[in-house]
Amino acid sequence: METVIILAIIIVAYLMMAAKRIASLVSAFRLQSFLLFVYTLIEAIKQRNTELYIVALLLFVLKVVLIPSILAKIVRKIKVNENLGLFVNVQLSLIIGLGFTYCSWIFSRMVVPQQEPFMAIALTASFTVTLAGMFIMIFRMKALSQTVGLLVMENGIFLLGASIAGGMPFFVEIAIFMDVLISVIILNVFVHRINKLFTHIDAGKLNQLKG
Amino acid sequence: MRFLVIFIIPVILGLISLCVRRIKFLGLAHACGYLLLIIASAAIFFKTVFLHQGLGAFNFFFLDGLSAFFLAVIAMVGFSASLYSIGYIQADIDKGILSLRKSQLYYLLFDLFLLSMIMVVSVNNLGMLWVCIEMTTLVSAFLVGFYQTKESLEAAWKYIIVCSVGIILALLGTILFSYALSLAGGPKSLNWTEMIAYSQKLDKNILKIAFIFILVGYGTKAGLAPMHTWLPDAHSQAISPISALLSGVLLKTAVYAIIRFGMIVNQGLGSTSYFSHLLTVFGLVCLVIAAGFIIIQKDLKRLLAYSSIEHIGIICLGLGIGGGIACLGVLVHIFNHAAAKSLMFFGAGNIVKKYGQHNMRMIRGVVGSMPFTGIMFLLGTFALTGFPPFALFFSELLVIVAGFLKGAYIVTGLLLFFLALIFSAMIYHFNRMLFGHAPKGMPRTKEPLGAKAAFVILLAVISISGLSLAWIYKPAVLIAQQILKGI
Amino acid sequence: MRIFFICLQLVLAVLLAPLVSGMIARIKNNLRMRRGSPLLQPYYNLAKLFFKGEVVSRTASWIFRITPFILFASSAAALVLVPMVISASPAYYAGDILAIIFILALGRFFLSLAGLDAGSAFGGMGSSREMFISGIAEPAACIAVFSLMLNNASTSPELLGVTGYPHLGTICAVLCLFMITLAETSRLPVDNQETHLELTMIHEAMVLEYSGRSLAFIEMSSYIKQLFWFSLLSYLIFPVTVDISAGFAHIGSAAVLFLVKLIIFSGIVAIVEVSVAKMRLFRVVDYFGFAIILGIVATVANFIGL
Amino acid sequence: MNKIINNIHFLFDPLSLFFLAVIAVVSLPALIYAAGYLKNQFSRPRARYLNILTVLFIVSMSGVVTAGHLLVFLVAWELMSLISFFLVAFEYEHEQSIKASTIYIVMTHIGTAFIIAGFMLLYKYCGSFDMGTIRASAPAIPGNIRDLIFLFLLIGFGTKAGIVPLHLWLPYAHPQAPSHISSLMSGVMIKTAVYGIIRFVIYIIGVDTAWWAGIILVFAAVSCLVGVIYALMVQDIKKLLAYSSIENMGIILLGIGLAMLFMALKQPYLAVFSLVAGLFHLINHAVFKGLLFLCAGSVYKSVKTRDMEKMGGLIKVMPWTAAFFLLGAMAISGLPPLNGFVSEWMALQAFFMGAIKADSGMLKLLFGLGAAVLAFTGGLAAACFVKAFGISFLALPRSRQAQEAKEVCLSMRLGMGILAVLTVSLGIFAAFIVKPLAKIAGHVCSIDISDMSFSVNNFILSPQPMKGVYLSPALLGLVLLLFGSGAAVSYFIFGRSKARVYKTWDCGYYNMTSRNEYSATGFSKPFQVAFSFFLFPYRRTQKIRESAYHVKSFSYETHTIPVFKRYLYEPLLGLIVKTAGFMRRIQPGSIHLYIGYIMLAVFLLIIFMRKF
Repeated sequence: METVIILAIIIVAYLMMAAKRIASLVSAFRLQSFLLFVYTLIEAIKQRNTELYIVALLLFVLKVVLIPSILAKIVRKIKVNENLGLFVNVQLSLIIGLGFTYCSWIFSRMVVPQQEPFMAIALTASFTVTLAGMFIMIFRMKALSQTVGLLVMENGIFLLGASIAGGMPFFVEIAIFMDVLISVIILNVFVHRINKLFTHIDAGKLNQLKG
Repeated sequence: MRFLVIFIIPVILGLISLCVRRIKFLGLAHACGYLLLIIASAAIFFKTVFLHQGLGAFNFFFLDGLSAFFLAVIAMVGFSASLYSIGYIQADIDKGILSLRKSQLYYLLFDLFLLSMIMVVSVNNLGMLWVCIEMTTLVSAFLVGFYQTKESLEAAWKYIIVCSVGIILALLGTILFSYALSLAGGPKSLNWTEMIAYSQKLDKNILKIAFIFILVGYGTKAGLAPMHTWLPDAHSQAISPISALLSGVLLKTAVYAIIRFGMIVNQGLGSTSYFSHLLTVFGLVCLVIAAGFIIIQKDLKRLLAYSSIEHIGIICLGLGIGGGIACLGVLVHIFNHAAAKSLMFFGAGNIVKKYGQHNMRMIRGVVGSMPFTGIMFLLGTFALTGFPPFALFFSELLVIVAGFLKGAYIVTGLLLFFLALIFSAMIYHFNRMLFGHAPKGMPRTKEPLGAKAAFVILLAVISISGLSLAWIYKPAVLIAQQILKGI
Repeated sequence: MRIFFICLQLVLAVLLAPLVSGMIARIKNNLRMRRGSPLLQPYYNLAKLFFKGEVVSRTASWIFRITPFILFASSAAALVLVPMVISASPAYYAGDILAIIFILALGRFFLSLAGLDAGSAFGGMGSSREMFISGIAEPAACIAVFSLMLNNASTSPELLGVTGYPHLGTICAVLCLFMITLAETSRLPVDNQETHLELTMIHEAMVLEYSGRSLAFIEMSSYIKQLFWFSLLSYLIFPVTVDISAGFAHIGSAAVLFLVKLIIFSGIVAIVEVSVAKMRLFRVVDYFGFAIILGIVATVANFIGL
Repeated sequence: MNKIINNIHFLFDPLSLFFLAVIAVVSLPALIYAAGYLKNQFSRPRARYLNILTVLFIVSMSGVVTAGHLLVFLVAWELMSLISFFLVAFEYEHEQSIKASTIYIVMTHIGTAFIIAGFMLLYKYCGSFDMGTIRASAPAIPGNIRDLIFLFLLIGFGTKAGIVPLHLWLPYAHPQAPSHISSLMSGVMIKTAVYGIIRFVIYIIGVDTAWWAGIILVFAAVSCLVGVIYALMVQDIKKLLAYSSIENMGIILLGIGLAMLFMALKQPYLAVFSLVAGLFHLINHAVFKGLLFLCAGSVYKSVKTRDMEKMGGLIKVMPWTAAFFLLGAMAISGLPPLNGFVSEWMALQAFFMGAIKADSGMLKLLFGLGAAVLAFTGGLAAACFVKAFGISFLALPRSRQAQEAKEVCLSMRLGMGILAVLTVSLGIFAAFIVKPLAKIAGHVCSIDISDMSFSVNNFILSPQPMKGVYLSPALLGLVLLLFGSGAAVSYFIFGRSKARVYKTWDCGYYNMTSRNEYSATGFSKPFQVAFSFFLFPYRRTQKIRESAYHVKSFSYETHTIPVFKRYLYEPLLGLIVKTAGFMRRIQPGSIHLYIGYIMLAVFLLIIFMRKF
């Protein structure tokens, strides 16, 4: 059952790499967070420890409801044109996505000892999502895409954390969630300032500081 | 339990800066507060190193020799930055650049920044270590982007994005470490003390890969070479006391994290070769890039930022070479580089404020127009590039001695070459800037008392610790070995 | 007793010096089929100059005044150290052949300063060229002395010459020294004594400002220097010196032999002067280059044992 | 490992005492001189600051020569460079002093990097930083490491000594410092480099390979020639003295190179004799170069310029300074009664004796050529100092300042006087001074000198292997004095007719002005043409015409190309700056590239993980 959800997460990651508009990017992120919530819920049921329930709930509140709404509010407020400004067109991005998955698969074979097949799949999925997040940050023009890229990388790592048998200590999870929330808020503050000062949020044009 | 005072001081100062309106009083309060912090950190250092007691509380905080040392560094630079910012902020307010409310925000962020750094060095749980470092990035982002200019905003944006990407990779490494711990059947918690206890039983392969992620992640925060790109932008655009804190201390806290994980890896793999090769490579790449950029640099603060990268490179080389002497060299280098670099940034702050621009080609005759800052800046340059009366010469010498003893001739030869190259580039730039005729009609300025005190204290610190090294050398090597156990 | 004979020999040599250059002038005029001035003309010049009034330039300083005496002193000191007739004079404790080279340099140093002192273009040009030529002559002299020194491992003037069959080493060395002598005594290929044409005169240009009694002393010292060089060369070719105790007959014959040697040398110099035209100043570098090569040949020949 | 700093001590063996004496001999007059020199040259606080720096400079130099421990030596060495940097950059308003101080501190720092490398190798193979233990365990160092250490130390100390390829800073740094400081730097500081070579190469490591000495001799000979040729070409009086310091350092190193050669060839007497020649020339040069720089300082103080083309006729307005400069010039060109002559004579004798004792013919010829080079530099030095003294002191003043120049105050003259007396007495009592120098040389080369004799009595020097060779500067001085006074007496007693004072001969029709005099460039023109293969002289003449027929004025411009600067240092610098410029593209400002770097770093590390 978990492997199906993990595959779904990987597919949503490809979806994000293929997104041309900010709105579709945010909604794909919301979907991926929801799948992650389901995955943690299953994990919590299997291990029956109350902490994971709270973590799943927090994940749902934060990543499925709160953060995407903040992002959507920003997109509406900035009224910037929709498209993301791709450096790399969609087809090539998808091919690169496949490449990422293949590399992650080799990498996780290197890392995980033989006797843990499920762990290898979980590791591959989390690396793929992390690399996808990085890809979005590198090859998309808009500053907002960089924020979302960060959050996607965060999702990938959270998937890895959840799939480890014990998971991470409870209050560390809470601290990381609080941290993600604060960073999203601060990033939005800065996106607002960039929009106010530069009248565009095109990260590519922010290159005055050279040498 | 008494060591919790190191957290209470910044918190109280933060609260004061929220409600008190008079800036003069606020500045003085901060100065006294951080003086207390210095005393506290000295007491803690004495207790942990000489009485060999690891301080711990609620299984959350853990202070051993290493963290006490870094705490002392944070306290020293924090104190001098607060001394310097009294005059600096006052001048900005008089000139109307900063409103009263903005300067209150400045002091609040200043305290939050120091609090997060103190947390980094004293927290036991590796996950919490990650969170605290992420907090330092977020808080200092506002300080970098404090003046609402285009460049500082761009610098702040790059600072957040690049560091966050790096930090997330570090989180990935931390999780891999905890995965290795769970494979070895250890307790669920990410505490460093348990991790060290179980280090022999951890899976070698996972350790190696996890350490790569840690090194790249925290290396971005430490400004190691390929990931250093945010550093020149952030340091040159931030306010001077903050850029002193950034390059004096923030980079060191990231190095602290790397050392923490390095200890686990060294004990886990049984040999230090993996850790030392990685760090030597990064150290050399740092030196190459720093040398390249310093030679053709036009901007004063960016040059100081690249010199921070160079010194981080030297620290990594020292860690890479390893052994008792190199450890002492690294620790002395960390302490004195923090002092020397903040001295230089304070000087640069005064110069940039007086001449109104960063471009070194246009600044002339600083010794003529600002005699005190000029001479202090020149002495700082000699301190930074390693000249005898100052401690950096002795620390670099210790690293070189260790390098030769270990037989790493090529590495030490390259280190000597780059040190000389960077020295010549810096002297070339600063000589043209400091000497010569001051521009006409520029009155001689008198620096505020706080700034002068900061300069004198820092210079005293560098020279005393340098000269005293000759006498306390033998016990110092034993202490250094005890502090950096694993390396 | 020995001191008395040494002083006598010195006084006689000083008196003899002008005669040598008179002889050279005489032989040159005969070769050129001219009547020329009488043999004792140099003495007449000296006497005339000695009692003539002296004109000193306003711009000149005390250096201009003391240079004649220093020049005379250095030439005389050089003469004392060279073996002429009587051997083993106590003056040899003062210095050896190297010291002589430096003593001559002292005289030349002050003469150049005096040339510059008067402030006229001629003097400056003369001293610049003089220092140029002597600067380049130094290594040649050093190599020649080096090769001679190898014979019996000593640079004392008396032990330089090798008695018996003069082998190739010594001949080359003497040839090299002969070339230097021509330059030092301002003889034709390098410098022209008789003319006052700015382009060609070197020694004369420095002395242009002098008149009266100072000029007499300067002329006298150049004659002494010339005698020094001739006696040095003649000693190297045919080293014969007599000890005091050998009695008057031997001393007389040695003195006569010395005079004959001087006459031969004056003849050689006169022939060279007549048959050679003055070289351009910068050819002097090649001139002394050749002298150095001669010196090197002498050194190699010496330790091969030719 | 923990023996690093346990016995920091200072050693006072004969070598260190000798160098302390040299420091004292030059710095005492310099300090006396400074009292007058700074009177109205700088403001009160700056003069006090300069005095403090001078005292610190002297203390650091004496620290260098008495350090018994490698690290203490290194600290004192770097302190010396640091303080002399501040002294060179003292008049920081002028543009050249910025350039000079930058070049100076950069080159000395690079030199120190080499010294550090050499010391570290010594420490690795001898286990301790203390010179005594290192000397004891020096033979154990393997052959190729010994050569490496020698090369590092040679480059390190060579940069400070000003040996030719590394001499670039010397003509820039010395003229910029205040005159009594440049006399200290030229007189003593570059000697500390010679101390370094003697102490570490001869005393501690010990010399047993001949090619070491070969390298030093070649470099020394080249330094001699290049130093004196450039000294001839230069118009700035202090730059001229700086270049002549390079030449004299060459002579000193010739002596020391010969000593090393004879130690390798197992000739104890010759080794001691040539080391004595080197050390004697060292103290002589310290004294007369100090004197010359002080005189140049007084000229600079009263004429406010260092360019010889603007001086002239100073002997009439500054008689004392002129007399002292003349004495210094005579000493440095090696004229008989003075000390320069004795040390050059001893160096030449060292070459000659080497040739006698040498077995292979080729070696004899090399000794001969060495002697020829030494004589050649002696001749050219004489020409250079005739120019220096003649152009700046004699004939008519060429500028208004030169006309209005006044003699300097008493304390400056006292400083110069002390050095002048020393110059003369060092010359006269040479044999007396050679005895202690022989003891020092014996101690350094660890050769027993009890059976060696260097002088017959206190006044006559006579090297043993040379039969019948004696030199007594005192006797020579006496003979010269005798003949000179004889001539003077005969000049005056014969009815002295008063010499009429009239203007210089001017071909009868126009009166002479200072423009007719020979200029410094004119004086060195023959040398410029003779050495054009090395100097590449550049010359441009231009007729400025009012109309097709009338030439209003004629402009003539000439300069020589600084070979080492143009063809060695500038290409090197250009290469470094170009590569640095190339690296500039790493930081183009695009944030996407920066994140790409992080990703790249991760990938590369994972791929090459096996290697670490």
